[in-house]
Amino acid sequence: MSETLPDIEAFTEEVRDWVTKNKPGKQDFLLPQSFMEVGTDQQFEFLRDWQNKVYEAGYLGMSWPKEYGGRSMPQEYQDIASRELARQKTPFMVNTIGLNWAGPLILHMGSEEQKKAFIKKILSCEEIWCQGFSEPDHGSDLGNAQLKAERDGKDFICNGSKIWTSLGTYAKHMILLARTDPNTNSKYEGLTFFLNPMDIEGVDPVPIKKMTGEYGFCQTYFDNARISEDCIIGKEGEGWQVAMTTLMFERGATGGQAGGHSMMSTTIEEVIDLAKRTDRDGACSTEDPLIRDELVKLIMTSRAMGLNAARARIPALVSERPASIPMSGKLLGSEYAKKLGEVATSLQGANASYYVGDDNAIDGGRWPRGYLNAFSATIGGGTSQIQKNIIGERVLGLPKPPRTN
Amino acid sequence: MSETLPDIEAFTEEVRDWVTKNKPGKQDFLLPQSFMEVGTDQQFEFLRDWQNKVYEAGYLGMSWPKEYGGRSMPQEYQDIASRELARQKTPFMVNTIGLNWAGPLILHMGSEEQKKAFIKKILSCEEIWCQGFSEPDHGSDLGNAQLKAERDGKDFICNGSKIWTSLGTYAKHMILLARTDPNTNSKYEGLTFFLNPMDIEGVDPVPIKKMTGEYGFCQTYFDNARISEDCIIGKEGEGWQVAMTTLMFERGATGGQAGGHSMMSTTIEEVIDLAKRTDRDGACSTEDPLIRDELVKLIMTSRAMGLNAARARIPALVSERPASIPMSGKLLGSEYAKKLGEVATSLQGANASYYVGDDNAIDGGRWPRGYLNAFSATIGGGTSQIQKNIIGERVLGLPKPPRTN
Amino acid sequence: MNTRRDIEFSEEQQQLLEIAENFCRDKSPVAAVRTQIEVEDGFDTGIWKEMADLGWLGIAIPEEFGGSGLGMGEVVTIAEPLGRNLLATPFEATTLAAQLILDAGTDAQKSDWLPRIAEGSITALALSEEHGDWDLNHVTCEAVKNGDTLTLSGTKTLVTDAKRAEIILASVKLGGKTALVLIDRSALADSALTRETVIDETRRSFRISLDGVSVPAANVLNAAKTQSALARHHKLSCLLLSAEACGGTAACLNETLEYLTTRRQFDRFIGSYQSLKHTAVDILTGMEAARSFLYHAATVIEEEDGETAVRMAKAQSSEIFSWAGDRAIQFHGGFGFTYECDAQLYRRRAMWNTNQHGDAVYHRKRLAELLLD
Amino acid sequence: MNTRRDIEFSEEQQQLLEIAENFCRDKSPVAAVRTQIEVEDGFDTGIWKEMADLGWLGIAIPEEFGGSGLGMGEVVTIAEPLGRNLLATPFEATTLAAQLILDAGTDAQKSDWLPRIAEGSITALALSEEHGDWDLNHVTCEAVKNGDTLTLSGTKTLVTDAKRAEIILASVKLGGKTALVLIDRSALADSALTRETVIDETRRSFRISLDGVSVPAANVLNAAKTQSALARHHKLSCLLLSAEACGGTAACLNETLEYLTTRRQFDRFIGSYQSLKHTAVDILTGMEAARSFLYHAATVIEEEDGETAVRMAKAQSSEIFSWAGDRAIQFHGGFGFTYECDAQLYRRRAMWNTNQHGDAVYHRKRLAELLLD
Repeated sequence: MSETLPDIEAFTEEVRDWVTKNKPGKQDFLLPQSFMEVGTDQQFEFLRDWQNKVYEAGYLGMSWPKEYGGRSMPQEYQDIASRELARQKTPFMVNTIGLNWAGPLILHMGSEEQKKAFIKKILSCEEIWCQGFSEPDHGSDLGNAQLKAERDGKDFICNGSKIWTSLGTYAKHMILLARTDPNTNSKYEGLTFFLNPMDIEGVDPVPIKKMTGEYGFCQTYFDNARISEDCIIGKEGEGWQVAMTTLMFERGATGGQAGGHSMMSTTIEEVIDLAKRTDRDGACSTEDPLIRDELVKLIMTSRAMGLNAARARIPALVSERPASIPMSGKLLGSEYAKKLGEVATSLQGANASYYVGDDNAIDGGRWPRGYLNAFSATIGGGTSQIQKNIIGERVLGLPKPPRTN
Repeated sequence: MSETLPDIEAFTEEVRDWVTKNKPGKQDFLLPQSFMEVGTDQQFEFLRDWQNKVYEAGYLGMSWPKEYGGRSMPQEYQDIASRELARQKTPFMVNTIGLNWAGPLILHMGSEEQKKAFIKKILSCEEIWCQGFSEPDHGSDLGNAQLKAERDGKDFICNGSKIWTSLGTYAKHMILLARTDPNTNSKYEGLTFFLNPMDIEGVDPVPIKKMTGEYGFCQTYFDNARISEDCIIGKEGEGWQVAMTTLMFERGATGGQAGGHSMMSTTIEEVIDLAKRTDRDGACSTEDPLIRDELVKLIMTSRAMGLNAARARIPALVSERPASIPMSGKLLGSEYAKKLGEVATSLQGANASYYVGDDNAIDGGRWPRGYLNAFSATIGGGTSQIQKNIIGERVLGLPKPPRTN
Repeated sequence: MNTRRDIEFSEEQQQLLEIAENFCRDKSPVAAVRTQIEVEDGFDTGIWKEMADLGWLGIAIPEEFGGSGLGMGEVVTIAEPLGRNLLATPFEATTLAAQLILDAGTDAQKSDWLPRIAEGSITALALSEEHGDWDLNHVTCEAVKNGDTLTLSGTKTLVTDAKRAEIILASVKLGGKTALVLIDRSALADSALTRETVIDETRRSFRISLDGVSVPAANVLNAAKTQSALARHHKLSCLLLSAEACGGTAACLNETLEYLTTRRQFDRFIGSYQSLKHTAVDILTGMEAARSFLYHAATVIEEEDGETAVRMAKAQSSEIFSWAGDRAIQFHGGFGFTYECDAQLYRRRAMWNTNQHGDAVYHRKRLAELLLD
Repeated sequence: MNTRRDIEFSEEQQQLLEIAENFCRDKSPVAAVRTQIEVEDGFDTGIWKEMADLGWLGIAIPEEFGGSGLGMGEVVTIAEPLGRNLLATPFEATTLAAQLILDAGTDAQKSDWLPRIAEGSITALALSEEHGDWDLNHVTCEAVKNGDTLTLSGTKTLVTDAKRAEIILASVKLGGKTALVLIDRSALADSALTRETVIDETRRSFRISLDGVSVPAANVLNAAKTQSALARHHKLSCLLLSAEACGGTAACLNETLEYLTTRRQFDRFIGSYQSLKHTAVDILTGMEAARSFLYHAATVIEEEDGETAVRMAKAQSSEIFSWAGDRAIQFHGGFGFTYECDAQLYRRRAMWNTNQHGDAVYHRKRLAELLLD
């Protein structure tokens, strides 16, 4: 199939038909909007089955090598499929860390064994992956990871804990950043990156209640957990570089992800629809000049992100700072999503106080919940404040603050 | 008079009458709005005469000691007079540095000779004062002052330059922060504070053109200028502490100023009046909902500052952080003034492009000029950014960034 | 000729504020707040009794009806600390109900009901409906008069503490006009009450079905005074919500500052970063403005300028409380995203607070009418 | 079925952009801009001639009238670098006038005037009046027809480069309707022109009295096409203003970055402070959005979605250019307050730019009508 590529138009139509026929109907439970919000087994199993179905149909990992479970097709085809899945508002791909971080990383620098062992099961959703970067006391400061991994023969004995491990209780593997050498000149040295099995003794993921009142994250405790040196990816002591490579996949500055959308994003169209269903001051909300102005600003933000992506594909129009648009995507998208939730909630007058679980809650309370959940993206993966540092320093060339030690 | 204080009500009425009778009529030149904007001799002479007239009438320096030219009356009387002068939109007191910085400082820690020599002439406007704190390469970083003052017997030989010396060409004296000892552990040591005569050889104030296109500041060059040690205020080497004391008078955290208003502030009422005289989209600007919202926000900001001042007088209502309101005044007031100019300009449609000097310019172009001039306060006397550092650290107790050397 | 001060604050208010601050700090540390979230009633009846014993429910009720005859300026000094310590009690609703009765009640109603309230009878306000409109005259519940009896119908929403209330004051349409009706809680079957799930978990909110409920016709407040009473009610509600928001903002800011001064990242206290420090300053100055508006509104609430003053207080305090809560979550980083972090308590409270009686945009629109037309 | 890309950028555009960027960088370093501010005409006629020789004035004029028959998407690639280097020439007005003639001119007018413009005859647009309204139909100047002659009256304002123009295209009321009239500059006495003092000192703006000016009746553009031509003119003006603003913002940001990376305060480069760094990032992302809107608008300007696209570009670029200029002044500290600092050049340009053809609030209002109704 990689030799005789299908016609783009025909393929687009084929995907559209498949999605139309196969997308799941409305469930009787409120679906999570991203893998960070999976709080019940029911939600998890539903999403796992859906990812598997999409993969089996051939619409996931299309650009990944055939020999590991992909289809070795040009990225363009995956993009068409991913867009269509998003457009028709199908559920997101739940094995997000596997598809977007671990998979690309293993393909990029894993051993042949690792590729064979992991890639296909990431795509089919047979094996869920989670990430173990953040620690309770060092949120955004990954370089300060303190989870100890002490060498003991061919193994490492791990002690400490990781936090914000989404799907921790469902995961078979964790990408783990641990300190194998505590005596280095720089905190960025002495770290090692592991593909860590979750089912070994001494690894214990404990769910954390989110501020939304729901679950979705774990704190994962390591208590003399023994990991084999075979689990290392990259070299011992060079975990920082591996982690940075991994984050590059997330921040969208480079490609390599498996495709399929990873969020059921709220759209501005939904907020406008909501506005049309609510009143302000005795008239439809969309007649209120201040609300109108707010909605137009949001439409513009939304369009700007789409148009940025379109412009980023034209080298002559991004020549001054090619990294600017890709590196700003996470900042803009996450802040926009939060704003969307906030404005949507504010449209509801006194009824904005209803929350998930109340029969009177507009749209089941998804708006205030969406606003609160949106913080996961303005905080996780580097807070918006840290994103601005990164953009300021790497894109604009502004100096870092002086080192203090 | 300090023994038999006049009745408050009678005094209020007396001031009101005097101001009504004596306030200058409209001039045929556009008056500056503060001492930082005096660009022509005509403006200067007019303002000097007005300050002198107010002083001679007894409405300036009322709380300063009688023996040096004041009236030794309670501050309340001065406040009434100052308010009335502002309320009737009389011109500001041009000897601002003398009245608000140098005067209070000399009264606070000057020698008897200094008090006798300077205070009365500050009030009468016989002698203008300017300030010599900032230097071209160390804008906000006063502690880094590099103007050299090398001891030579009982004199100091000064070399270097100071910048933003308003009224530099008119001033008889400068409050000067200079480095008398370059070899200290901390940059805050080795500074000395002088009451420096401007008419000595080697001191040369050169006017700087402002971005408004007008004049109002000088760069003052020191070329082997010889100052006597008698000009020191405080102790040699302790200039930093003296400067900080001086700035306290400016930032309004403590009192002691001579009174009389120092700015002809633009008011929100004037902007509303302007809005009523302009159209937007075929109707009066005040009918436009977005403009209305903007104007209400400005009214609220304006009222909040007034009400903050009222609340600050009630200890029980500011007990948690007594310094908060006084220390925020400069930040809020200066940003508000800039916003006022910006909004006012935006009300004028295409005509907002006219500038001072054009017959078609609305109100003589005062609005765009006012916006530009407003930066003098968001930048001068510690930028808004530095104000926020100070408030964050001193009022909220937030940590400073770590020292780098 | 003496210029009237914009904010007045009496010796009495000062004492009350101090007492209330200490009371709330003692009775409602955040651990206690979290305990009450798990408890069915949502508040501690022991504390309620103490509040009644302190005379707080009768502060603004005239002495002849068992109160202490002070004003809303004194009530504010209680409401602010309550908000600061997230102490959710029926204090505000009970106080506001008393004012409605005072404003529009007949002599008999005042004599009958006000002393009960002053003594601590919990009173619930049933003024909202499913449409969620802030207009107090947007009422669809109905009352039909039949001799000496009124038969009610329709559903009221967002009635806080209805379950524990002894008295419910509801708005209904009677002959096409908005009327206020006093309902003895015992006239309602338990099944008429449905607990609502609301964003602020410290609140106990109920939906009430009035279908088939009968009350004596004598329980209707004076029709001629109802409109002015409702207008004043809107102002007073905004005043107390502003007080609550000011208190909440102060606590939220302090909670955030505590974190900023103890948490380190990249070898520095995070509060030393300007992006956090400067935002904290913005919240501080916004809060100072809100509090100045609040105490100004408390000073002039019964005067001509009261409406302008209180709308400014509500607009400013709603906005700054929401922002303070939002930034509290963000600045706590990952921890801020957990239920365990107190930031969410303030943010959720701010949502509730903002959504009552009009948000900032709404009040600025009304202010434009007052100030520009 | 192929999805149309939201932004298209041809080989031709790419080349033009490169040429224009190099041209403007060479011809208009900031020192040259400051020189031109002091010069009476405000622009270098040598540069103008070179622009004409490069064919830039005829880019969007069909080949039959001496142009190269490209479109406004190509004009944008010139306008952006012109804005970036603050190169104030009659390029935009001349180009826009040509489009008006193309849209509403008679065949004879097109043949007579367009080749002159394509060759570099400076053309001025006299569409504004003293009221300052952005509505192009708000016209009080009048034309009275008398046989083959029109007699004009009234005053037009903010006519850039009128003094050096060879052709002036003015709007007047003729029989109660807005009409466009071509005026040979020689028909105007020098005394009819008064130079205006405007905020952007790189501009030469004039007030023109039309009183007593006579032109041949044949100089009136086709009445039936005037309204649609004016509507398109508004879109094209916004497009070029957006291009200018995008270029200006980029230069302004770079100028600021230069300072932030070289200026030290408190022993640190000031660009290492988050309050400055984060704001620079906000300007960057706002500018990227503006530029994406711009090239999207350039792509679809002649299509149905063109109005929406160009209003977004204008709203976003006006706002970000103004903000970038404001922050440039502030972040330069005391130096920013001097005439010598280039920050003011950008800020003043941004004021001019914003105030032409509607500011951000105005365009968002129109966008709400397009998108929400």
